[in-house]
Amino acid sequence: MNFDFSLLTTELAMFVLGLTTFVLGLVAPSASRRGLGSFAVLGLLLVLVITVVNWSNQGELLNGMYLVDGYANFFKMIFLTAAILVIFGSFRYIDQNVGNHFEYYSTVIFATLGMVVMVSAGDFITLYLGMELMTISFIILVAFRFIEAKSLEAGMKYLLLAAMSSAVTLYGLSLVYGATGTIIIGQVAQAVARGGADPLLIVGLVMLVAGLGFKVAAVPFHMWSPDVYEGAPTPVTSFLAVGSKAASFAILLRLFLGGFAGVHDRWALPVAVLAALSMLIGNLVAIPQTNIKRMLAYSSIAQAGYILVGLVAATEAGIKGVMFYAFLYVFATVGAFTVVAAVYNKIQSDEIADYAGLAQRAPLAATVMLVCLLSMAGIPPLAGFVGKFYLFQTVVEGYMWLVYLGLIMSMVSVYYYLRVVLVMFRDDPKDPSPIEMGSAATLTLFITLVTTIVLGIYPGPLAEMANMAAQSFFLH
Amino acid sequence: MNIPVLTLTLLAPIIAALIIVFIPKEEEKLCKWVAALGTGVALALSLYVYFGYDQSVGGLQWVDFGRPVPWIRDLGVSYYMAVDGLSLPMLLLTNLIGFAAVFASWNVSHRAKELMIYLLVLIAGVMGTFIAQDLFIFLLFYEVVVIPIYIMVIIWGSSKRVTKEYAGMKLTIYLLIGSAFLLVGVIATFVESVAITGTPNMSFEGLARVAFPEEFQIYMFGLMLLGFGSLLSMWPFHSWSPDGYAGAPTAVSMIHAGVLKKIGGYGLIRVAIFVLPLGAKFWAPWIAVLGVIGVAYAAMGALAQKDLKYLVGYSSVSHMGYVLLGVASLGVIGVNGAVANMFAHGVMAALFFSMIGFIYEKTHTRWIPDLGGLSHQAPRCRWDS
Amino acid sequence: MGSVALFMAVGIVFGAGGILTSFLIHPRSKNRFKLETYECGLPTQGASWVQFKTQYFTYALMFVIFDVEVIYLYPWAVSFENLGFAGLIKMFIFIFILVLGLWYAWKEGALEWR
Amino acid sequence: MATGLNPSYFIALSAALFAIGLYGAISRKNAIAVLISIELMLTAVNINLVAFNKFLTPEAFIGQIFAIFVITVAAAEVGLGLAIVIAIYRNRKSVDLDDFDWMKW
Amino acid sequence: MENLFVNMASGMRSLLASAGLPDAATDFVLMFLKLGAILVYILISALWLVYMERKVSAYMQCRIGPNRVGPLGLLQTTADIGKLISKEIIIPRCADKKLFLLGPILIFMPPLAVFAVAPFGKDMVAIDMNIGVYYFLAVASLSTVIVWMSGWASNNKYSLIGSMRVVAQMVSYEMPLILSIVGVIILTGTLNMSEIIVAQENVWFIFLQPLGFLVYLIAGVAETNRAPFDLVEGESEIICGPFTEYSGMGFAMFFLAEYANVVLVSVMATTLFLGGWHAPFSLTFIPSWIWFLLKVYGMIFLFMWFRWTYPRIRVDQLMEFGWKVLVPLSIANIFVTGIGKYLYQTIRW
Repeated sequence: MNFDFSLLTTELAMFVLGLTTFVLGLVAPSASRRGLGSFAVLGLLLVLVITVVNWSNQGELLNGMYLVDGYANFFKMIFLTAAILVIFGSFRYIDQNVGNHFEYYSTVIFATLGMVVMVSAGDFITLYLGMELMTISFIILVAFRFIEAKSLEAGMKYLLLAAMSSAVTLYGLSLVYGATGTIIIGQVAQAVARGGADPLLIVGLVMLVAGLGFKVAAVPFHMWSPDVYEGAPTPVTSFLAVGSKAASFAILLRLFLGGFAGVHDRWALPVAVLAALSMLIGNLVAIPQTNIKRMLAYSSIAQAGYILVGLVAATEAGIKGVMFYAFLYVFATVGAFTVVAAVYNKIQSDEIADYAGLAQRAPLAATVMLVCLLSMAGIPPLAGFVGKFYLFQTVVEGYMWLVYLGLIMSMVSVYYYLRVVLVMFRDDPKDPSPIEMGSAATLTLFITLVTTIVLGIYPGPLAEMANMAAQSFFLH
Repeated sequence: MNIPVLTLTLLAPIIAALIIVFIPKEEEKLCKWVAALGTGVALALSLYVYFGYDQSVGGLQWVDFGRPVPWIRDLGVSYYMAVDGLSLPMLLLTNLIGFAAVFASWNVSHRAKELMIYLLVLIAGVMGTFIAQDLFIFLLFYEVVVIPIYIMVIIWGSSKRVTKEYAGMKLTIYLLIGSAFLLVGVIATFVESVAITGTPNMSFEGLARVAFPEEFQIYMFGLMLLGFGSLLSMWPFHSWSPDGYAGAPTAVSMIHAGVLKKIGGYGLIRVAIFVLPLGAKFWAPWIAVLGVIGVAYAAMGALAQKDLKYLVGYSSVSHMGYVLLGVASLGVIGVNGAVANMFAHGVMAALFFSMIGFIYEKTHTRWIPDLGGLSHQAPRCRWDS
Repeated sequence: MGSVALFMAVGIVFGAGGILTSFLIHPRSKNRFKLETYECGLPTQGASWVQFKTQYFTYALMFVIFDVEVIYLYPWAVSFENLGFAGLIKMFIFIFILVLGLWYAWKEGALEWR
Repeated sequence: MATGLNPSYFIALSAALFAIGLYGAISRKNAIAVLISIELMLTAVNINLVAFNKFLTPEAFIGQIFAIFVITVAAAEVGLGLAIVIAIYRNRKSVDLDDFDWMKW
Repeated sequence: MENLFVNMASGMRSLLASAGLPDAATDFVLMFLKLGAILVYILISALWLVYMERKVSAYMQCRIGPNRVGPLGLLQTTADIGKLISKEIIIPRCADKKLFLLGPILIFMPPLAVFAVAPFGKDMVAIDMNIGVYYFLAVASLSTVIVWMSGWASNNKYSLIGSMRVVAQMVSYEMPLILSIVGVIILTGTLNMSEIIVAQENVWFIFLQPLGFLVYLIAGVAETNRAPFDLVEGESEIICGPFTEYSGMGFAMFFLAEYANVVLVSVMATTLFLGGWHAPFSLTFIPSWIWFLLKVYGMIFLFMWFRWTYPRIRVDQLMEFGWKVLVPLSIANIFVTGIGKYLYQTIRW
């Protein structure tokens, strides 16, 4: 058996890192556990470097059960970046609101590992394992503030709905296995091409769309996300919005484009409807929200709708669009949530009304919030605009109505984003004392700010990287 | 041309804004001076460009770096900054008004530092739209301007008939929804051009060379008309304009009425004439009709106003109707007229608004009946208009 | 595997038969006090179906988590000879993770009866 | 193996089980009951996997291996669920989903 | 003698075949006979074990024990059965009646089903299952659920406490039990009971796996809820725990099942560690099944010895001992066995 371990460098490194963090946490006296966060960040940075250096080392393991290609590497980079930013930006929040728990860091690492495994999955078992490693880690993380009833409740809801969606996904996978007789995605594609639309396969596809729709929080499978987003500790919310969503999209593409491209005509329209509903409902329901985390939750539902557009297209350009959007979405979301966390540290509130005068109390935070929100809305010259351009250009032919809906809804989204801006910038603060954020959070905010702007103005290199990665997608 | 003059012109206000970020907010005067310096440099450079432009040759000149610099390869976007007869007056206008706007807000003391930053970003954004010769870069700058305006309206705006929040939001949503249609049009045009030529190219020149089918052009031009039209406050998409002006602080009103609206006309001419001529031909009568309605309707609306700002706001809507008429002629003379009108109205409207600002500053009213006998108390105000 | 079902069925039938026989022959005397819940002869106090000490659940939890891992240990043990050194090391890593879990539970006090 | 069995029986069985589980998961209000319903759904999946394995790829144990993983992961999920239930119980003295009213459901 | 039962079975088979029954029917009838034999064996040994327990305990406590009914009190337990059958089954008013009755009906099923794979002697196994050990572990643990169900259905405080303890104790000692067997499986490479016994022809695994055996023994005692781990039933504190409310035949069923479980654990210990039906010191003139039974009863005697020697331990001691001592020990056993076997394999040491 020829098993090339060098392909698994990223995974193994992360695994070792996660275990080491855990063991260190077990061994270290509680006073010195504070350094674990920095250790985790440094380790993840190292892993990121390894991934990038190892970029060209690509291939398949075990007859296509595990795929290490540019597509997977690109997403790995996204996850690692997100994990680093999330941990780095939230030292103080974790210290103050969650407590000095070493499990937090190793669980984040394991959640990231789950995502990493997930995007590399070439067969259903690997897919499922990665997905569950991620989901289970996230359940723990969501319920992490276990002294806070809200967090527990969110954890319970997330657990139940995640388990249910896993079950539905699995049922779909089992039906696909029944219809095609294989669980390796590449072979599934061949079987689908040969066999066409078997009723069993179609039912399986419906289940898969529903199950993974839960994971990406697409309407009508979105009910969990506002509650969970609100209840979870803010850094976790941010990681959930970024990592879990991106990973689910990655695997959604892998399955539907890698496996079921042969029956594209059967699933394209339902997915398009799902995308349209997500954009519509997500944006409209976000308008009356008064809690910023809930608002961001609904907005992230809408973002899921935008990203789904790339799936509808089912082309290389669509994949590229999804990857590009996922990458920039990381920075926008993490930036916004880091601000939310930093502000919560000071004022102990997530209500939008309490953000009054933020522009004067913490100019950087307010600016980052502004830029990130507008990037999500797709206002040029921020990254979100380019992302939307890439995404929507893919469906101009055939789904023009989706383009209209998407762009108009994204302009509608400006309405509720601007309400936050309004509160932050117009009002004078009740308490004018400046909000201290800590150097790590400041640095994170700065990184997200700069990246969001730079990606919007000069997206060329990233686009080309995504392009290369997308090209590797269909090689299997 | 080794020195990228246009880029420098664009960067001057941005650099000034960055410098102001690091000035403590107590140093108001310093902020204002830096802003004035930034816009002053930009104005000087644009004058240099204006007089350096060889009118006998025409066409695109002052190309930065001598050629389009590839920017985003897979979208065919290039960093292509240049001016031609169309953008040159607009560039000059922008910097003129920008420079004036800084001084128009010289006496603002409420959060002056932030005001200057937004103002400079706004000026840079507007300037960018006029000198970008690439549709994508044009779009990048196109919407940069909306958000600073919104923030400036909600912070420094004044509430009379409608609240400043309402005015700001109305303005923003109108412009953004309009731009959504514009975006759809641009994306579809881009995709179609790739489908026809096989290579992505987003520069106006490149797109102009593509022979789009007529039906497609008509469709797309309709979308772009919606987008640019709402920015130009074309009837019936004009109602944000008087409210917005009334709510906005002086500097914003100046820039908005003076140059921002002109982006609509400018874009319409660029896209209409250069990229989608057949579509333009189809829509020209409609544009003309809408323009006439706008002229008449807004003029009558202006007659009924008692608030100075509303008066000027409606009059500017009316003026834009003339611009539309010029565009609709699709001829060289008509377009020349449109551009000339835009320049003239730009200067004039900016002057109007700045004057209203001064009057308001001194009298704390914009209500026309209250201002009886103004020419005696402030004789120099008579000279205007 | 039909035979296993047979064994199980007979096991149930045996139990049911025993109870049934007893039902047929046992004496019947109804008495209100006889049907009371037994509490050493004293009148019953309060409800019996009450919420319980959560420590019991903690043990159940530990069991659920550790027990399932055995699914992997047994097949490994069966094919130990064929797996060689790599199999040994991989499984030791697996068990090591299990031990980590136990260690963690120990440290967090989940094994203590509180 | 016994003759006369074909995959459709197993599919029907698992579909029924899955539907029951789904119904339970949606309609029940007790967190633990919902967990149990989800287990039912997973059982349906396992029936499917093992049955398909038997009929489609009898020489490779794909489905069975998959089923084993499903069982394991399901156990982990249930474990986590119970842990959260315990924590909530300590916090609130109730495991009824209707009582989770800090946020809109 | 050696092949007494085997010959009986094959004789029966040829008889049936000659009577013209189809193969499937023959198999079925034969299986039924084996089942009957096992059932009878369990019943008899339960009867005998109750008597043995009383006698053993009596001697250990310098008493005489049962001596009235029959010679040496041999018929005492038979009389007890008669008494239990004829006693009224009282269903308490507050109990959950269906579950309450279901408990004793189901309780005998798991042990009986596991006996199907027990190799009583050479070729004397009802179902020679290739995953026998797994099957044993899976089915045997079903009892926990049934006992818990009965205790809960009784709606009695003692029963509920007992039930909770059953679950806690059973699950805590299931872990070391399962892990202690892994060592044996590593050595044999099979889950088939007969093959495990064959593998012990030269050396019993108790010598290769002393640690495993020790852990198994302790966990086995705990699994059967016998003293010193009998705080599930703890007559003196919670009055038989889950079975408090059961009377007559209901109680008898639990009692029976418990002894069946004791036999079962001993059978497994014999199979896994004590060489099954292999004769020690080449004493093969005694039939294999007798050896097997001897070992089983030896084990049972050991259990009884424990019971009457050690005091009942506290619940916290019980749990901590299980998790903090037995589980790490059994994991260590796996490590040691794995390394040892690997070394043995590679360097032929």
